[in-house]
Amino acid sequence: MENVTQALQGVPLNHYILLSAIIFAIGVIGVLIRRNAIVIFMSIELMLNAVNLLLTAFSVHHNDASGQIFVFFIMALAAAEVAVGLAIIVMIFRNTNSTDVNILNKLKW
Amino acid sequence: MSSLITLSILAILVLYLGLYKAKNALLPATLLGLAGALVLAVLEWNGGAQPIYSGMMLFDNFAIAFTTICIFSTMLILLISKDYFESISEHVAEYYTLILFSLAGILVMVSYHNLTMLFIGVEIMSVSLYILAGIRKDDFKSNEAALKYFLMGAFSTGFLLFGITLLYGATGTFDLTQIRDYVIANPTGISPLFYTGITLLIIGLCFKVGAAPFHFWTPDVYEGSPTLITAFMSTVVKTAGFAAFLRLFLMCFAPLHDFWMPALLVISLLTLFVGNVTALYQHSFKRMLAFSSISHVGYMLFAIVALGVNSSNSVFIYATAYSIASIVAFAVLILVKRQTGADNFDSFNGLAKKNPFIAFTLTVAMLSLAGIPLTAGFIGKFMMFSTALAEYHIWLVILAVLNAVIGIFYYLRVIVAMYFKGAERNEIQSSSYFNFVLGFSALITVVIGVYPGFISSLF
Amino acid sequence: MINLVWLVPLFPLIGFLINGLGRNTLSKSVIGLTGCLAVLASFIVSLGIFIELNASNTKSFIVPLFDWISAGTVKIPFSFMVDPLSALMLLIVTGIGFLIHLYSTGYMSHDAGFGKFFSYLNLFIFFMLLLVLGSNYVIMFIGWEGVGLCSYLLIGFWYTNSSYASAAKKAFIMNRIGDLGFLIAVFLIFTTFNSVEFAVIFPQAASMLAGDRALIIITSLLFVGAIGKSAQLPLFTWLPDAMAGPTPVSALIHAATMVTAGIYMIARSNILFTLAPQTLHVIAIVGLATLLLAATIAVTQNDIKKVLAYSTVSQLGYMFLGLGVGAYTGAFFHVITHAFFKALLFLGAGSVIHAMSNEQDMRNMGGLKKKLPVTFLTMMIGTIAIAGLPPFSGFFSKDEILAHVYEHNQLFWVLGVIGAVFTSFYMFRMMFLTFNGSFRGTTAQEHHLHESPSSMTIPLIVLAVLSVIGGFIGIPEIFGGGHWLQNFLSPVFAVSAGKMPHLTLDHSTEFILMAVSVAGALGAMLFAYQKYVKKGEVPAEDRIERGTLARLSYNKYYIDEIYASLITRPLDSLSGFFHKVVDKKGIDGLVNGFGKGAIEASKSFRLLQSGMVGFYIFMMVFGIVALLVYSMYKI
Amino acid sequence: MEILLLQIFIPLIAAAVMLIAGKSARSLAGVLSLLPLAVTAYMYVNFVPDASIQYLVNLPWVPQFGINFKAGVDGISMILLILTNLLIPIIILSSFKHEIKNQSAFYALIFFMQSGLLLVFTALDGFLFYVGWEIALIPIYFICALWGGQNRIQVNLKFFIYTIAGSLIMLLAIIYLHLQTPNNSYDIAEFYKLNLDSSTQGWIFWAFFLAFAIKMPVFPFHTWQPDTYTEAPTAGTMLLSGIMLKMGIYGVIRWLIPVAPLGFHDWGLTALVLSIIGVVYASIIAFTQNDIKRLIAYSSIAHVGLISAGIFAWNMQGLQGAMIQMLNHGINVVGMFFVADIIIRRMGTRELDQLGGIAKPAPKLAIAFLIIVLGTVALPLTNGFIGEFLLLMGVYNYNIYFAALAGLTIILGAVYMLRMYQKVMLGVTNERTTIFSDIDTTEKSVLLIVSVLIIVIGIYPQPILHISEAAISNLLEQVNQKILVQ
Repeated sequence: MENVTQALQGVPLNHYILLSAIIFAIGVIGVLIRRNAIVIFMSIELMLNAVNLLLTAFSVHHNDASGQIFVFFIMALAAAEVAVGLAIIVMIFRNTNSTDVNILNKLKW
Repeated sequence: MSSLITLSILAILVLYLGLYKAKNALLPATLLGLAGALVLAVLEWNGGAQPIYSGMMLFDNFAIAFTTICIFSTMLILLISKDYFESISEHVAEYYTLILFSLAGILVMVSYHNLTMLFIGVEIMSVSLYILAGIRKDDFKSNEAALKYFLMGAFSTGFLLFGITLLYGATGTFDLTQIRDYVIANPTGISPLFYTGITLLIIGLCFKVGAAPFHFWTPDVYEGSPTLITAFMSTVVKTAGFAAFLRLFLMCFAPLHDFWMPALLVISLLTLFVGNVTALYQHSFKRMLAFSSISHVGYMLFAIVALGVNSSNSVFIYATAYSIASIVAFAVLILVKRQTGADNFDSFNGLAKKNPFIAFTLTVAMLSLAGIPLTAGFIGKFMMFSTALAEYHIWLVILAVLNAVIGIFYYLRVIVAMYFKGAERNEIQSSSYFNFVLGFSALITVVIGVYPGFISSLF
Repeated sequence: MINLVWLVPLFPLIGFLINGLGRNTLSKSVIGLTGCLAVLASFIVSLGIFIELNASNTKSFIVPLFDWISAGTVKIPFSFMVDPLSALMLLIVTGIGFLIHLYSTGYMSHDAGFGKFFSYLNLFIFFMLLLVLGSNYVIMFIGWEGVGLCSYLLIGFWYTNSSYASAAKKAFIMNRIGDLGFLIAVFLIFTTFNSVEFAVIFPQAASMLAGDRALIIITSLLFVGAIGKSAQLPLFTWLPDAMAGPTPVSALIHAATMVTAGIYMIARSNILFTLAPQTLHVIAIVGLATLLLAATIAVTQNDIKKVLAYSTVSQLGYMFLGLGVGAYTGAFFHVITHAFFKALLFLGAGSVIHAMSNEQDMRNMGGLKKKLPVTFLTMMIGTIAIAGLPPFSGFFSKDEILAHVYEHNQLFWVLGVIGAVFTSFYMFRMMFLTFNGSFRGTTAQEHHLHESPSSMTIPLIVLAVLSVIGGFIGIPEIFGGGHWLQNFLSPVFAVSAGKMPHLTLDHSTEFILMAVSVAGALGAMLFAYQKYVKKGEVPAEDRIERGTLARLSYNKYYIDEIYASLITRPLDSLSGFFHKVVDKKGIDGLVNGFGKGAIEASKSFRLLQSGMVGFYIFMMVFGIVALLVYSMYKI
Repeated sequence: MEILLLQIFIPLIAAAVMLIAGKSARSLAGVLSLLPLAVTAYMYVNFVPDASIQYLVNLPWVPQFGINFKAGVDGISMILLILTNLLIPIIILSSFKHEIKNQSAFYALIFFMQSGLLLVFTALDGFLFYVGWEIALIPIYFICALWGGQNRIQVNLKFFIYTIAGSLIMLLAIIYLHLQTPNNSYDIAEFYKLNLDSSTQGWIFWAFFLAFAIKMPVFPFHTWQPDTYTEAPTAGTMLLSGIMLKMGIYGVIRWLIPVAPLGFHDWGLTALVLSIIGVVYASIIAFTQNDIKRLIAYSSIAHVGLISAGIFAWNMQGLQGAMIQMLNHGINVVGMFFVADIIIRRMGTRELDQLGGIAKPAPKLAIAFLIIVLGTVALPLTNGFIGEFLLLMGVYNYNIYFAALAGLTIILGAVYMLRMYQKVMLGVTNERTTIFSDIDTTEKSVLLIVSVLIIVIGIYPQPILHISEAAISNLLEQVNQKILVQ
């Protein structure tokens, strides 16, 4: 474990930041360009995971456990969100037979 | 802190009451529990609060004040839910439970002392609301509202989290006090991560309160959700969002005022214009209220733009005034919609002739929202303007005045419809619960407007 | 008696109140009696004042009543001034006023508005007395505007005729144009002298240099006021129209008293004018122009009252000419004599009209000599007097003015005499057309012809006597007279006289001048006799084409039409333009534009809310990117 | 008990009484409206006409913001108290002829507004002033929009929004001033003491001016007014024109100029010019108006323009003229609208073209109307003359050419007023007007009061001029001192 930590600490922090930023951006772009609710949802999860990764990296960098604890919180709450989110999507699929987000545009103007 | 615990237990209790089909006990139990939580919160006033739960939360006067108003507003909203939930669904207990859970999240949001708790509070609140928005499962509008709210909410949560992470990266802590210490200790050498973190937090929080250009979900969700839920979202949730926003900036970021202020200034103006101008040309009263709520966010942002000793006070009064007036507006909307089946402005025609009392309370509410003196709304606007002027944001305030004028236009439309337009209509059935809520809210609105002293000196 | 001067205006005021309140309840005889007695009482008090003043060594008294306006340094007392000028004017106003009231009891006896008429007349006398008595310009201004009001009310007395009502309005508005000049003059007087009291201003002014700029402006503005009130060019057109009022009104207001207020005011302020020779020059020219213009119009008019009206304008022109050349006494002398003979002529004309059942066109008269002997005789006296034939009153006053004019400017004198010739012609034309020849009216009118009742003829006779002997108060030196009037008024004009060159005409020149003007007047009379009695000519019908000059004169040089197209109509179009274009479209359009703009903005703004989640997220990301870029810069 | 509090709150209580009065609201309103007048009479009797502030009330209201309920009466306020409390009974009396739906609400709103007006006229605290300013607006909006004519909704919306836009800007100025005071107070005395630089004062000036100019209204902020006057019910028009627009004038005297003397020094000329343009412009428009209410509305713009010009000339005559003219204009315009109302009610039309000859069937009305017209055209010995004389003199002292221009009102006023009088009262009757019935007792009593006031003030104005003299000269001194120091 010690070795792993040291090995990880050997990687410059900036790389982590960059990587997470890229993953996060991919997630954002995914949300931006996809129309399927499930895919969008997955992209959001990707964003959250980018955050998780970064948190962990910072946690190691600062040698502080709270960052990693935070990751657990995120995961737990993301799970809750997934449950609710999927339920909503299912509900909509039942009503519209589609998961295309742009089909739902009754509420506008 | 006992009120948070009370609430959580209450929520579960209510859920069980629902399981045992004790429908008639739901509302009294909820109200009683809320009243208890309210009392417990108030009792801690001026208790010389210290961070509790390992520094995760701080139940100071700020938190107590916002807790109080949030619980209080919730009570008012639940009072008018008497027959409402029954009419749209058979799972009434879930409503109460979800609202209570959401309220618990809100309590966390207003009293956090650690960014973790901010996140948790926001999520508890949001997840409950996602469900509440879509609770009318067969209603397309409700579905759409839920989906939009959920997708965009989750999306914005990502930014909130990223922001928190970057702050953590820069400071190595989630604790507000320590973050503040970090800012104070490094007046010059603050990490770029920290700045980016602030920006991302602004984005996340702006989404939660519905500030432009992150407001797009608001009108649609407000329109699509069941009216009572909309009432809850636009009052209690919004208040909580601001409390969280303000708490963070007041505690941590105040010294970096120069960095984030211009951005918020622009956001605030944008919000004002988007909210007011769009509200102008709405046919649906409910949708108009949604846009008006966006515009009020613009005013409340003043307090953060011109961050100072008076900020919390201003936001508190503004939020109180706004919440109470909105509750009246939504309550009347429910009554009108129940009778006419529509929520456009025309449904209000001739209301004053049939129900002068309801019309009068709605008039008071509208005047309050418009910021006319002798109503609480005026005191709120007045304080916002004072706060902003104290920091010499003269142009901001002048543009805000312009917006206030636009605002008066659409608030008056309701009054015009009620008093000056005739229509054949029957008397609206309004229960004593409604009458109580309407009368009481109007009374509070006027009392605060006439004698703001007792509420304006809290902090 | 002088201390009781406040009684003088009080009586008519009481008369006004009694008649005004009791106009529907009191009987006609009570009303007539109240009206006449009120003025008679004033006359008696005035007489007492006159006698006392004549005997007294002090020639100027101020009688304060109360503080009227006081704002900062402006203190305007309500007080009266009694001096020879006002004392004389009091006599004229109340004396002639009384006669005309008396006359009116007969003339108006059949009118439904009898009570109203008397209350207005009394009110007029009240305001006229205020004008005369005021010890400062503001009180004078009260009277000044008050008489304008009464003039308005009385011209429009028969208001159901809308052209009468329009005439009344015209009179009031034209007067108001002058009043504005007066008002601004008052302000300027106040800033120049720090007071509006005559007694304070005049001594101060006396020490100023001639040609002082302030004085020139003040006097010009005062003169503007006089132009309006005394119907001079270019504001004279209201006076002929004012004949719409009942004839006693024309006699009292539009001949004897109100219209001479301008002369009174200038005479009152003589020192200011003396020190503003430029203004005087303008006054002389305006007076001259007016007198010629009006005289040339009068020669072709067929309405008996219109002839007299233009004659009044013309005579007023003489007075201004006199003032303009510094003949203050002469001008005021003419005010007095004119009051006698013109009141007489109007009342006579009234008597004719009364007899002719309200017919005013001379073309339908003729041969009334026999039927109306008293009227004819008295009017003939008046005509001779106005024509300036000795020894009737008009001769003395007119020649005094002309003598001064000659010395001032000989061309003016020539023109003045031409005016006198015209005067003589049109007056005799009027007399001959009315009283000579054969009757040209309808038979119904002929049957109705009768001499007027004694309540109307007595004033005629009294005025005729005054017209005959009135001139004797100012017999000039060359006839061995002491010129009592000049002596009596000398305290008023003393300072001015000291600053003006004295009349230095030698007696022979003066005689020649008189001879020329008398000869001219006689010649004109004979010409008229030839034309209208011998040849029996009657003026042409309206539809018949006239020669250019005659047409110009007959149509009053189209001045009303010119005013209409130069002032009234452009103003009306301007009004429409302001209202419809500037106000509605321009300013209000801008105001509404804000509202409309907001609504339009709203219409397009709300389209942003497209309902598409994708678009929402795109906008959000756009905002996020903008914010991030901002923070990049800021870090 | 502070007498001033009584003065301010009696109408409020009266408003509450109205709401529960039901059927007897009308007569009760008549009686209750006399109470404030009685209080004013008492205050007038005990008033010492010096420059001091009397009947001072100073209660803490929102102490942490420096807001106090501070109100008092000096000569300037006194005149406006008289104006308000004198006219309200007349206005209420004049409304007796109308069948008013829901009359208790109607009278309650009038009383409510009266309280607001009294607050405005006595407030010595910026916040209080603003509150009064707005709460006078709400009732009149409802009065006009509920009991008004065809276009009332549209027109009143504009009126409301327009005026409130102006007043919000004023609110900013008040808050700004408050923030500049050393001890963060809203006290007007503290505002007076401020020494801001002249560019700041310029902004303050415009912020206040906008609010007041819209209220009065001064050209070019007047376009709401003719429409609103035309559409409002008569009582509403009377309230608006008789009392409410005086809020603007009073504001200029009490707040605008003393608070921003240097701003006034820099910009007063502009305001003066606008006022004078308004005089001529509105008069010319009035020439060809065919709607009797609209005509009076434009005439009111002209008259108010003159008042405002007199104030911006800023000297004793102009100010005193403005003070007395406020009273006079109130009386005259109320009388004028009342006569218009009598005619409109009887004839069912506001078009001048359809009227004429009314003097014959209604001689009493003709006399009263004539007196009011004469008062309006400022004939000497009527109240209007005193005011316009002093005002023009004030303007004259500023600049002779301005006086000549503003003085055109003397002529132009006569033109349109006499035209109106002629078109309505004179000429021959037509088939509509022959059956015109003369005024009855209620109408007679209203017109009698108005006519008597017009003449009495015209003959003996000194008691009224005397009330405000000391206060005005004190104010004048204070402002001039500040400008001089600069």
